[in-house]
Amino acid sequence: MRSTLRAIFILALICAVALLPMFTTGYYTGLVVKILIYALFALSLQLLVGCAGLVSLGHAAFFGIAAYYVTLLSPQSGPGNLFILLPCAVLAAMAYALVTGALSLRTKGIYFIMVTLAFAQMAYYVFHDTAVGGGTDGIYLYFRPELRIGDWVMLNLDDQYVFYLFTLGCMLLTWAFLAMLMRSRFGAAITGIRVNEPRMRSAGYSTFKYKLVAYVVAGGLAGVAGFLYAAKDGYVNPELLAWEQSGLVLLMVILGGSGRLWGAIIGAVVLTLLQEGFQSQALFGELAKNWHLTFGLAIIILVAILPQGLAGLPEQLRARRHAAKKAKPSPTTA
Amino acid sequence: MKHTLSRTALAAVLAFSAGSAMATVKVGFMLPYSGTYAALGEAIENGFKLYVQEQGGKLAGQDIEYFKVDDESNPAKGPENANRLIKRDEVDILVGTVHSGVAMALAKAAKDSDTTLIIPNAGADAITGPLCSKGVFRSSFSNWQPGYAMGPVAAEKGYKTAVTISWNYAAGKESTDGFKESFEKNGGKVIKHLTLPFPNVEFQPLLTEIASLKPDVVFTFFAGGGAVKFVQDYAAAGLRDSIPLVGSGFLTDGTLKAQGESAQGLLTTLHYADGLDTPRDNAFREAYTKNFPNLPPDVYAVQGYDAAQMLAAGLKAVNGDVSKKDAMREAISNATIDSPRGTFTLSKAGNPVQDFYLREVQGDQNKDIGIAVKDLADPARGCKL
Amino acid sequence: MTTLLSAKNITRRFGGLTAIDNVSLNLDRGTVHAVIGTNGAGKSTLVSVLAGELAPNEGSIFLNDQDITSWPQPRRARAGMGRSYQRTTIFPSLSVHENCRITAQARHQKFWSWASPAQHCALSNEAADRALALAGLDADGKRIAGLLSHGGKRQLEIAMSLATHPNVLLLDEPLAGMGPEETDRMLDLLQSLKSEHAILLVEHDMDAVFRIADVITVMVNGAVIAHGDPIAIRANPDVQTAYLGDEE
Amino acid sequence: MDPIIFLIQCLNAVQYGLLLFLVASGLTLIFGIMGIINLAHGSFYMIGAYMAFALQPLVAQYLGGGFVVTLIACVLLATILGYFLEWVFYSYLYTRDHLQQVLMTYGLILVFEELRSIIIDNDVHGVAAPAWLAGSVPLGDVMTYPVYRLFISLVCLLVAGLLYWVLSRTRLGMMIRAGASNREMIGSLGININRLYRIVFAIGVALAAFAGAIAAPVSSVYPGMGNAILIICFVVVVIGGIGSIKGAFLAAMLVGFVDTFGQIFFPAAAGVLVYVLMAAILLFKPEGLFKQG
Repeated sequence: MRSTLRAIFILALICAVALLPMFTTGYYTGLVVKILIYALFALSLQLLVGCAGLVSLGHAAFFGIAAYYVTLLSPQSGPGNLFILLPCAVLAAMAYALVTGALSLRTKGIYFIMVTLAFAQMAYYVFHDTAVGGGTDGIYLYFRPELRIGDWVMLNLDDQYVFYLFTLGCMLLTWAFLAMLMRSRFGAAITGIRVNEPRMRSAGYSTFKYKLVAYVVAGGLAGVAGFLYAAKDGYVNPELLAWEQSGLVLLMVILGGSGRLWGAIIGAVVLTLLQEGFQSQALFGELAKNWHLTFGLAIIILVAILPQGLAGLPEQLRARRHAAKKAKPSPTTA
Repeated sequence: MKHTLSRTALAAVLAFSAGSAMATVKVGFMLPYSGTYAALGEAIENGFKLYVQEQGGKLAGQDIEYFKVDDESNPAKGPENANRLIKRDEVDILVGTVHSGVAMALAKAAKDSDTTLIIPNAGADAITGPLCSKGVFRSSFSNWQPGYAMGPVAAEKGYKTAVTISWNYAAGKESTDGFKESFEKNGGKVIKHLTLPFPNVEFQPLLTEIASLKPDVVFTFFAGGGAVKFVQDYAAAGLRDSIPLVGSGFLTDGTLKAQGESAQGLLTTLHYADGLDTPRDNAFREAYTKNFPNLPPDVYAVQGYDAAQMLAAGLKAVNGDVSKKDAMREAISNATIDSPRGTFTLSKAGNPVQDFYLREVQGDQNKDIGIAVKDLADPARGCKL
Repeated sequence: MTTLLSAKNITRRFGGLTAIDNVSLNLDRGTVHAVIGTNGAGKSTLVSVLAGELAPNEGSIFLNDQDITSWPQPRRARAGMGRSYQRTTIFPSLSVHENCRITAQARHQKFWSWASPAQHCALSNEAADRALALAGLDADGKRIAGLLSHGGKRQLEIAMSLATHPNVLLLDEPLAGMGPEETDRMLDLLQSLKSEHAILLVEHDMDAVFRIADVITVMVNGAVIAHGDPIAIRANPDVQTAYLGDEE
Repeated sequence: MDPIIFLIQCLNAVQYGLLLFLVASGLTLIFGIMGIINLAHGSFYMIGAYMAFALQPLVAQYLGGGFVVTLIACVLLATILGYFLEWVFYSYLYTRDHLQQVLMTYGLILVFEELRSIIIDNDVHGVAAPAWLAGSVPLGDVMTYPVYRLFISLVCLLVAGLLYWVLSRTRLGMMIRAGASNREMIGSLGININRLYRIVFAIGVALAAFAGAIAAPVSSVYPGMGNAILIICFVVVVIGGIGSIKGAFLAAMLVGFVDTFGQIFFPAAAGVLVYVLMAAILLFKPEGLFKQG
């Protein structure tokens, strides 16, 4: 009974989000699209942090590489073809993930965090200093790609609502794919590797291969998010690959809750709204100008009080209630 | 009791309906209020508001309502900040910005949402080139212009070889390309172009390289805090006496107080200078110094002032009805602006056609010592208007 | 009795320290080969070298007469070598059955089949059930592994190794921290496994060793000082002085 | 490249390396001994630079002191700040895992960045070098080298020497080295851990702030200057081996030379070189060059 109730609730939520643009102005639709893209991006990192136990501080590299790839390759004169641009952008991100993953998965713990940061900074400086990506000013995507076979246009993303639904669809597909993946044998294996890698090696799993494939898949999904981000504003620049971006999406996964897949989505929603809220004069008046201060304090407090993140909150409360009940002797056993 | 209530309600309705004719014009400022260009953003806003104040607080009978967003000179936040003004505050006119990268994002957002945009500084050639549109105007210059104006001056002084140096971003590259084009047309040769990432100010390695290349002259493009540091380091490295330094006017505009002795005698070219001694300019400088005592009436204030004049010209033509976009833009495009720098008109791509003065730093002023190039128009390469 | 695993002249050094010094031993199907020795004698290092976690500096290892010295641990495991750890290493948040199913699945890996759910893999479910039955845990399939008693966890540890159908079992102190009846139950289990497997038993509990072991090797400071059946070992003078002390 | 230019570029590299060492040494000690990844360490460098800028007029007015007095004031204030911060914030981080430390100190960066913009402003400021150091030494016919940069290298070398002496010769140094090699062990040696942590943290902050203050006239003060040097310092700490001062010094010099000469020979790829260096070292020595303990 409980699971059907939950299914109905999720379906209702999806329909509500799908119909949202009818009721809001252009700005807030744009904000929701941004949230959906970051949710997809955070889901891709969740596959690494939550499922495989690999904490990467360089995940924005794949996000940025796909965004640059689609912008560099789409024609100046008209919209590119989605069938070609999306797979190629994702493949470009996966290629970089394969090369850097094969190297960085040789290290562990804090060194792994630092090596992923190093490889992301490498990609950042390639776009920041050289002319390939138009330097620090970035480059423009003049026309959003469209889904076209021959000259039959199935899906024209230029229409805001179509692009909105397309982004929502991509995010939901990614969530479903990851849920399926985690229930599969591959998912069971990387769960085992996260909990106890030596045990899995002694059982017969070549754990390096599993971790590398998980790293490449996560890179590819981050590439999808990067593609959508480039299509959203039609503008890409090196800051997409900066370490602050990797830090932000890692924050979304941890604050959302790395224990559950959908924790990443909650993290993306809450953090983007927090950022937006702290900046609006309406809510914070004069303090809005210094939103970094309130946002920074909020991060410190939230990470401190929510070790398992928002998704883990019900469990955390239940555990505390359970402990409290055990601590004080219940009156009945006099 | 009920009776009076209905009369006040009626009055309120009347005021409200009348108000729409009297509706305010919403102007969105997207300027840098933090970072290396903070002072420039402030000067532009002061210049704009000074002109509106001089017209009695109204342009063509319309009150002006201001919305402000700090773009932090960060291209990454360009589209987001632009949408905050366009979609959330739904401004009628956008005024911004200083940094070329951010200005390009702003121009694209304005073009996509068909909002009129007046650019008070950023000289990115693309804005009046491939990105040009009938709703985008500029009250300042294209990066190409000041650079191009210095070429003939340097050639005249007999310099044969030159090194150009600037930040590795659009404004730097286009300005030094402009100089290279005119300098080489007049027989000179640019032997090397040195760059460093924006807003890095670690000039030491590059100054060392300039000394080893020993060119006849060094042309540079820096502005704001970067310009202050570069001129000081150039002097500290002892290059000022051995290798003459020239640049576009932004090297010394609004920064002379901070640069002090190290900037004396520097030659720059710009569409504005101190000591023009025309009645229009003196009136502007007097009004500006009265309202903003400790701020110099520099080129940024003039550009902000002229942006307001362009808007006023547009609004007069449609007597304040902002919704008639095409008519307003037509009027702005054809307007002749009586600017403190001297009257100028707009090219079809929306860029000022104006004189460029040669200036020399004397004390804390960029003294005008003659016209470098008369009525220089931007070639607007790539604009299909 | 066929020799399943044989190690020849194994030496392993850590910087200056020689942890294992020229050790050779064979594991035959149907026998329990116990390795005893004081702390720091190199017993656990030997298990790690045999299992493939540590590469030997010298010497070679053969599995069914095939040289596997250069094989990484996962490949040796898939070739039929199971291992259990001194410290309990199970997946506490998963159920007892799932613990065994994950290790069982190591032998039926379909790397790229991402669509079919893991539960539907009949082979690994059967292997898990069989292993749980062998270890006497078939009643606790649904329970969360983390909530088992210490003895229960040690049994699950063995079950997880059994689920991979090994024919060689390397057990590192399976009886550590167990009460008397749990020890008896574990020894009965080992006894029942003897017929199908070659078992290496590293243990401190002397009574248990002498009750179950068919052949014993005694190690001191990384070297083998005695090898033979239990009676000979008990009577061996240098074993007594070096290890048992004057227990007489 | 003629020899004089080469000499000048070497001086530039050494000066940049020494600055990096001062900031990285604090970072590696804090991480090695207290096991805390402190992303906010770059902010202490920024705080030092802004203190040098803000205190200069005040010191001149009240204490009548010049540049050196300002420097000393900056170091003292930074030590107090470090002591206070460890007590009120960092001491709560010991029980947290690396991931939460990374995120909480990430939040702290935003707080420091904004406090700086509230207390001072968002503009870029120059800090005047003292008059007696403002000249430049002629090298060859055209070239000159600013005296102030030599002063920085000299002073930083002195501070590095002082740090090395404290670590190798004094009792406090012995405790710190012990802590760096084996954190659990120092508890059993009867050392008051909390006091040791607080002192180590205060030293770390003071070193970073001093580096910021002394470099201010050369680097000038601008928003976000802390973040740029933070990443490079992590590279130095990881290359040198976490917890190792010797490793941090060698790595800082290595990065200084690679970065300076990289800008000359491969200007387009300058930014990437440092990270190629780090990735290469980590792949062959996954624990850095001089991993402690």
